[in-house]
Amino acid sequence: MLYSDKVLEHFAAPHNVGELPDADGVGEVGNAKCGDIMKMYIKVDDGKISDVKFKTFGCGAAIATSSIATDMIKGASIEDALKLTNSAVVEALDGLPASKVHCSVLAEQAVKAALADYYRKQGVDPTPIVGEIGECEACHNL
Amino acid sequence: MLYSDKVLEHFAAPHNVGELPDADGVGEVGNAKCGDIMKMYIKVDDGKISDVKFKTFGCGAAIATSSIATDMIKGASIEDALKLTNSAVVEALDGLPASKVHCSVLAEQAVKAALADYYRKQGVDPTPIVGEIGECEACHNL
Amino acid sequence: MMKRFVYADNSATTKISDAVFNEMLPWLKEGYGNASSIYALGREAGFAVERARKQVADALGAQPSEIYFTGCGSESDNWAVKGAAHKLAAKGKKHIITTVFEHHAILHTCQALEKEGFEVTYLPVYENGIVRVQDVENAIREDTALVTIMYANNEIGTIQPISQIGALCREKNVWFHTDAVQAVGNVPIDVKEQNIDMLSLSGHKIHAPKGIGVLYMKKGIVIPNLIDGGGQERGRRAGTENVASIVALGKAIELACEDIPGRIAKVSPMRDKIIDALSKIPYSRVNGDRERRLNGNVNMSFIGAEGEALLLSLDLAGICASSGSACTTGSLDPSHVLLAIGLSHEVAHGSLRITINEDNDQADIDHIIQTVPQVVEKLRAMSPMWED
Amino acid sequence: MMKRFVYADNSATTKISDAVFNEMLPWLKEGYGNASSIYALGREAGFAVERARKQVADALGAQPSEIYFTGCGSESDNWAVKGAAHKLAAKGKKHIITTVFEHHAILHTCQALEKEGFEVTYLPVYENGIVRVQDVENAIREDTALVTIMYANNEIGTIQPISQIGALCREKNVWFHTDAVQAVGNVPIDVKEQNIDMLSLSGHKIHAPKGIGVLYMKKGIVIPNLIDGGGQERGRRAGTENVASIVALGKAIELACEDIPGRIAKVSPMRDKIIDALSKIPYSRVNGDRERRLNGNVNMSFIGAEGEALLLSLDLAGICASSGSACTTGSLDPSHVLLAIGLSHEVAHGSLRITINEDNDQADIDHIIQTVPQVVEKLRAMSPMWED
Ligand SMILES: Cc1ncc(COP(=O)(O)O)c(C=O)c1O
Ligand SMILES: Cc1ncc(COP(=O)(O)O)c(C=O)c1O
Ligand code: FES
Ligand code: FES
Repeated sequence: MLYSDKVLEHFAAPHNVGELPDADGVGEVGNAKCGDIMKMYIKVDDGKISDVKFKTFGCGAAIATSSIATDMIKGASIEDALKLTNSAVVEALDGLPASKVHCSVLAEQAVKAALADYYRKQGVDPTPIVGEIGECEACHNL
Repeated sequence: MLYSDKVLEHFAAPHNVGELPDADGVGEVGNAKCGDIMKMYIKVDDGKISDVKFKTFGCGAAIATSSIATDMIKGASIEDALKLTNSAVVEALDGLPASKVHCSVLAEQAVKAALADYYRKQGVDPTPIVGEIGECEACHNL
Repeated sequence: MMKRFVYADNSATTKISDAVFNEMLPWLKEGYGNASSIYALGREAGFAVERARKQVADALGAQPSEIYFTGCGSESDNWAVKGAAHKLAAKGKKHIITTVFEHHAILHTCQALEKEGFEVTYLPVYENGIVRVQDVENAIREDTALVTIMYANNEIGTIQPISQIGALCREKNVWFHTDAVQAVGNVPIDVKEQNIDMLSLSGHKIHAPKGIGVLYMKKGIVIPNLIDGGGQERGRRAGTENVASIVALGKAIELACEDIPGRIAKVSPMRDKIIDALSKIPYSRVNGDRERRLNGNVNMSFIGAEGEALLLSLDLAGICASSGSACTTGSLDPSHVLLAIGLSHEVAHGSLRITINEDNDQADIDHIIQTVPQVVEKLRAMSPMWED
Repeated sequence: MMKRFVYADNSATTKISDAVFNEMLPWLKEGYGNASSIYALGREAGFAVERARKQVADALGAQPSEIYFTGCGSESDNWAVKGAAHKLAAKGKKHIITTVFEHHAILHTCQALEKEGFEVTYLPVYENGIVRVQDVENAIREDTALVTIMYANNEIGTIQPISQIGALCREKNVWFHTDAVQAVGNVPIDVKEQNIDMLSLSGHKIHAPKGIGVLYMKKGIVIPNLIDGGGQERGRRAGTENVASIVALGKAIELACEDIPGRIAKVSPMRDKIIDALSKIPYSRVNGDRERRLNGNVNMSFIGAEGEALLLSLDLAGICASSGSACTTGSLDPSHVLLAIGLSHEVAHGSLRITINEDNDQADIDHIIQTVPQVVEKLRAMSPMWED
């Protein structure tokens, strides 16, 4: 399991761990059976993600991707946050082992799920904006 | 190919190498195709083998068995020489690798062939005394 | 606090001991001759190989002529099982009996044979991780070629009733192979008394280097070669003899087997201390029989703490441990061994294997006992599913 | 005279070079982690394995993902040939083409496959020891699964027309494997340019330790595993990674391939000097093509001097050489390679292989040139068939 130094750094001291009691959007993806669950809390101010926290049950890569994904959207506009892709997450971590790429998918989905929840709370149907949040492929293969 | 020190000693400095121009008996066994030929010369005085020499084309074990077999019959009575077995030769050499036991058979046969020749020269039919000198088993398997 | 380094993954691999290293070194350097060569440099290598063969035979109660050196434990397993299957298929015997929790070197081999048309019975190992002799007996049929059951499990360390299974197989006239990779040096083994027909072992689990194994085959057992070629290993396993590693394995098994009761007396109290301490963590469980287990094996699950994250956190604290077997890292599946003893996927994901040996000391144990609860706590705090 | 030691059996095995030894040593000692383990000790081992994989790939013009580490050259040969045969048999292709003078790792594998019902064509190699491309072309059929032809012969050192055979197989859409155990480091190899689908090599022929090999498999070639088990080598070759030996092989192949023209320029004149000098011995002959041969290979026959006796006598004079291949010592049969190039049994029995490399110097060569004639003379004098 050849993790990059970046992955290990984020694992060792993950950023933005925790909950936001007054979150504007909360998303949870994954399931315990496959071994990874990510829950993301966002606070939105003026169309910007002013704060973000996460809680994750999962492997080293799941924790590292949660950490870096929250870094990447913190302070960003909602539009930019929506554009976050799993490959951007992988790249920011200097790569992930093949069997761990699904964790980055999970991180992307967690962000989307939190944004979808935010829209829903605003009374807006998130599906046209955020898209369908399916299960990750790796999950289906279990 | 795990040769004992004894085999290597006899190979390095074989005893009784050469020919006896006035031999009373000469025996040759083996064939070039299988890679081993032994020729043994004996001189007989008063029913004793007073001198013996050999020439051998063959592997290390063939040379070592020739050397020790000539040592073992030199000075012995014809009766004792006739009793020389290949296992006595193997034992005297502190053993031989399995694939080389046939060389000791060849040495036994060379002694018998020389004695048979001696009897023949004395006008005695050697077969009842020396027995049939067949080819070595290993040879047949080639 | 100075950072402590505690190696506690001895079932994954062991450090070469100094005694073993010193024994092998000359054969890596000056004694480089080919053991099949006829000149002195080669002959000496050849004798060294034969001395090692004798050491292995002595440790197992076997004859040197029954010992075959291979490239690893996995090769030994493959050779034994595929060889026996193909040999006995010719006599119409196409049924193999094994357990659900064998090492993958056996399981994947059995699955490959199933694709070829063999039938395999995978016996259960129950909650304690121990196969039942009665189940083996019930499974044996007219067309059973081979029973292959591991001596001790590599994840949960449970020791199987090998003597009874051996006796049963002898009585039923079925070949019996055991993967003893984890057992050698930890359990006294006598292949004759225990009626073992074939046995696999691996050097790197007993302080010899990686890349050397042994298959013991009882006299009279003849199976097709896995690796055909030169006349090495009496024509049954080709490849230039790995002299240095063979010498190392000979020395290592001699040392491993010279005082097994002493090792058990020293290591098992440390194991029990860890188990007792970590059992105090809420929502934890011990996996596998507490008594009939390897002297150095701790295997526990902590609900709400994912295994890999546990390991990486322990690594940060200087502790090397594992979760499942090292060779399945990279797979997303939870351990087949833990599922076999009845754990749910969720619980199996949160498991930790600590395997200590006589090189560990009390300070190591204390460091483990202090660190694991903190790490479990930290991960649970980070988990969205956990509520105190 | 001080006794001189001359190692001239480098085709049997080589001495580990200092550079290689120093590279591997840390992985035998402190870096003992399992390369599949997740903690730092394991990760570092994993990275070392991947660096070595890259070194091997670079030396062959391959991708790292096409390199698989095995336990020896024989294993690589067995895996490639048995794997391709079993894979393509499913498509009705049960014909294999090889030569009569392959290494036993190929020949005995082919014979084992014949027993399973495969058909094997053994091409002749003529008096010069070189297979003809036209013969390969003529032998290819609709149902041909694999062509396997060695790159350079281990006994007589003749180099085969691999590029042409590769091009032909690509054109005919037949898989092509080459046993390059003797060629690596002596001949520039580029698997892509030369259309090689699979290639075997072995560490101990290029100053790495014994017990480590490689099988290169072109992307897209998928064959059944020889050794099933854990997920190592991307699930295709089980067994805990032999990190130290893998690292050694990586370094060794890098060094072996960094200046092949330099090696040839240095070694082949020494080879020629030996051949020219020993050719003056009456009733001698050179075996194999004089030009298209490995830079360090001398193979000659001396009628009336039996091979093993020759070797033992040379050993007494401090010279390590061989007759036929080391791994067939112990067999009574004369070399199948020498018979293949038309020698009679009698002549084949009296053959000598001297394999030098860049570690040999002029003094070694002089010692060989002085000693061999004396030894041949001595043995002939002892032979009952020899008359001057
Ligand atoms: C041409 C050839 N192929 C295969 C092998 C086998 O290699 P190994 O001894 O590593 O199994 C050798 C050498 O022994 C060889 O010379
Ligand atoms: C029970 C068991 N069998 C087989 C093996 C395989 O041994 P090796 O890594 O030497 O192939 C291992 C360890 O990896 C093991 O624990
Ligand atoms: S989220 Fe479960 S495996 Fe990908
Ligand atoms: S004498 Fe020819 S092999 Fe025995």
